[in-house]
Amino acid sequence: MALTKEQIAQRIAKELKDGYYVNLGIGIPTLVANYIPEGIKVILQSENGLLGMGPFPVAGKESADLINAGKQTITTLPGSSIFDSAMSFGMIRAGKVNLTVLGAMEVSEKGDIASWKIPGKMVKGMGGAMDLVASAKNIIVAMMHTNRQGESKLLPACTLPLTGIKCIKKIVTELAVLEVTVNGFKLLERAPGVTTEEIISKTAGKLIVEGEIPEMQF
Amino acid sequence: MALTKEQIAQRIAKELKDGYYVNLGIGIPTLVANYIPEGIKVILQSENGLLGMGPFPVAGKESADLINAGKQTITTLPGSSIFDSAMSFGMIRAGKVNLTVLGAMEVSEKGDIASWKIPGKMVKGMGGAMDLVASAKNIIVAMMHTNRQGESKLLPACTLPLTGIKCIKKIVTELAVLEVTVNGFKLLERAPGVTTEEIISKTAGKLIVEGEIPEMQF
Amino acid sequence: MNKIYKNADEAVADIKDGAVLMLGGFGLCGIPENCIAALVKSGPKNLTCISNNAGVDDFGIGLLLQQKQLKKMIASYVGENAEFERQLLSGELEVELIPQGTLATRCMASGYGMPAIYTPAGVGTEVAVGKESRIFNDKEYLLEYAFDADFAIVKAWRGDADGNLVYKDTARNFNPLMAMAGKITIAEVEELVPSGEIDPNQVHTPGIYVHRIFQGKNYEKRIEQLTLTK
Amino acid sequence: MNKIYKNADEAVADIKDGAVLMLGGFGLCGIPENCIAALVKSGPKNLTCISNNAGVDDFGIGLLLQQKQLKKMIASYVGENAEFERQLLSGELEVELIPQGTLATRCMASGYGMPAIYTPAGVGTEVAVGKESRIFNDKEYLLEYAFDADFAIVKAWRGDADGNLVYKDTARNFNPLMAMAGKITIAEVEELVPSGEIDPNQVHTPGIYVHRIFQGKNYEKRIEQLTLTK
Repeated sequence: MALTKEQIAQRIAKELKDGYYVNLGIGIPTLVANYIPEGIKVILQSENGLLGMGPFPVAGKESADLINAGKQTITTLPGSSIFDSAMSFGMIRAGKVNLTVLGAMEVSEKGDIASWKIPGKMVKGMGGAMDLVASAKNIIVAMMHTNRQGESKLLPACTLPLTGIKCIKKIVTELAVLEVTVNGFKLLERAPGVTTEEIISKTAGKLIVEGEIPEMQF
Repeated sequence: MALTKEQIAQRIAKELKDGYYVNLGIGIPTLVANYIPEGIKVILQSENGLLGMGPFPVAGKESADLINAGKQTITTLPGSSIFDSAMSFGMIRAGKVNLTVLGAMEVSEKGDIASWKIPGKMVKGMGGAMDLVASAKNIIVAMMHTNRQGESKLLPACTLPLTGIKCIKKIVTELAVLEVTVNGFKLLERAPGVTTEEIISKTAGKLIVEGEIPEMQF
Repeated sequence: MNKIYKNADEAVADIKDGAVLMLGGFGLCGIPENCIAALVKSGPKNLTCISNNAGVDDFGIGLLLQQKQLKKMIASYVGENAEFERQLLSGELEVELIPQGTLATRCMASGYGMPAIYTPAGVGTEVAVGKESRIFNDKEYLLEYAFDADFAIVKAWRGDADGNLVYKDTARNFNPLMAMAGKITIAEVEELVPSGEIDPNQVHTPGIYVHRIFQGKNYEKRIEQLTLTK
Repeated sequence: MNKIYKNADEAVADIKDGAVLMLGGFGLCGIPENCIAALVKSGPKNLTCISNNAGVDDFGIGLLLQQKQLKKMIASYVGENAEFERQLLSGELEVELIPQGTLATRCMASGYGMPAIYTPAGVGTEVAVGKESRIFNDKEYLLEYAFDADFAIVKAWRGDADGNLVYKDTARNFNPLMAMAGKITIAEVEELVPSGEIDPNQVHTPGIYVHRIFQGKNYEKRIEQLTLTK
């Protein structure tokens, strides 16, 4: 069975380690915050200038002055800190953020990512995505394996305008966990009940399948 | 009569304008703070990270955590702000400080300054002087016209290692006020009772003397 | 020395057609509401606006768009705005999109007197086209130039007569960076206090960067995405 | 996650011979007294110290000099220290002098992930020898590289369990910049408080930059130039 979006987030959450500073993009990545493993502390960075992002506020406690990069009302936590946008991207650029999770339209077998622009459609802008992908040492993409037309989003080369090059390390889709290696996508895990054949058929870029591919554990 | 050090400071203080942010170096420049004209507000910057430097503390009110760039205990004033050394030199580099006053060993007719190093003697370092002279838009040098050997400190070219080039705009010595122009030192004012001839004889660099040179007013 | 202005109208009165403005804020958070309203009233045209976002249709920079006061928008993300899209597609409005961190750092560079900075953001993408790039420690960086503005217009929580500013929560965002980058910097604050009331250690923007300050009024502080824990 | 260390001895225990250290402070103001004492005790040799100054004979970095633990000193001003002068003249100690603003900005560049910065400081002087220079807007700048350190050792007034730091008055100086530039950053604080006690808006160094923190003791906080209004 293909994973739900929540399950993709849940699988990504298993990559978190105690003390990690993590930047979560909009969409599925945001859901990762709901699955932080018990017993570890993970500090969420929001690139508009906050470390230690807390949950959404309860009604009546919202503040227009306290939002995340998705412009949602949020809260701080004990140990939070606030800073300006230059320092925020400074710590990202300096590699101080341990893990970045973001969505994508396409990922290439070289680790290139396209996520911000579709020619012919209104372009909203890259926001902080180009800074994040160019700087982060450890980037996981959370996305569907195929687009709405059923075409693979894991490609030999991206067809859409790029957000960054050779930067994606790992991809978690509804079907699989894949690592980007110098030789292409390496299949690490299958979603429970999903066959290796299905993943092969839906992956357009070079896919390395070595030995028995285990099912994801939750 | 040649000016005292206090009078040099007093003359420089006349260059201050309301709302000026000013950085004063160690020595005679520091004395300028004692002669800020009535009715104007001047904000002193100390490059170790303070805007709005106040007077020395009264006994018992000194704090090891509050010093100026000369490492003297000082105080803050209402409206003071504290920042790190990068921002401090950032505002200097960005030309936000309106006037810098500093001492010198030599100044050339091109506006070069030597102030930090004497070959063969222990070199203590340039501190913030190179940043200040390379960045400030408006620099006044406060110094004696001649050195202890009676040799002019206003030279065709500096003989000592440089602190910065083509940066000094004005010089106030115990004998004269001089402007650095593209054609050399231009004599603007004489100290009361000091003759133009004495200034000419003690200035080794090219000196422009046009018309009657007025005496300084205090 | 007097940096205190009576109100937004007075503070923006000399902003003329063709001016280059920086406007603080992220989305609708920390935007200079009073100054935007005063600019809608005073009506300069052909403005270039540098701001992370372009507001929504009926708030923030969207209000300047409604009045067709903008010639060019420099931002990192411009969604959430139908009128923006219409003007862009019709060619009335020019847009330059810049990665968010690059935008922030180019403002800071100006305030720090650094003519240019190196950033890896955009390497290998269309953002890099025509730009100088350079390898440091085996990684490629783009050279991006500092930018300044005729007027930087920022919003702070508190300010004093010396122009010192303190921001609240994530309404800080681009405000301190743009405050440093204005040839003339105008700060509107929710509360203007006498000098001495702000602890020097807690000043976010030192007054040296701020030329005009006034206490704003009737802050709406609209929330763009109200999201609650149920 | 635990960043809290028991004391300076524990925090500096893995600093070995040949390490490159940054030490915060300006003169004797805001120096990490406890860590310096612990380093004197643990005794690593051939250290490279990056710090604005080199302390005085019997305090600050001067204590490391007394024990001949330094191979190289990188600073902007090294007066006030006879033992320093002796070691320098005898060739025991190597010294690199850097303009103060360049030193500060090279630390910040590291913390901001910028590989190099441009500054006009030193143009036309011996500081420029061998360095790349470039003209921007008719002004010449030197390219100066970011530097980092194996360990950045800083002193703050208050800190919390998350590593957030707040500095007091001009004891701030280089501390926040060096805190950002350490591969491992050690912060000693006068008061270590539980997370939540420091207002997020008043944090000077966000905890992400700080790896180890401990509450120091017996701060002497020596005054270098006691100057009083009579």
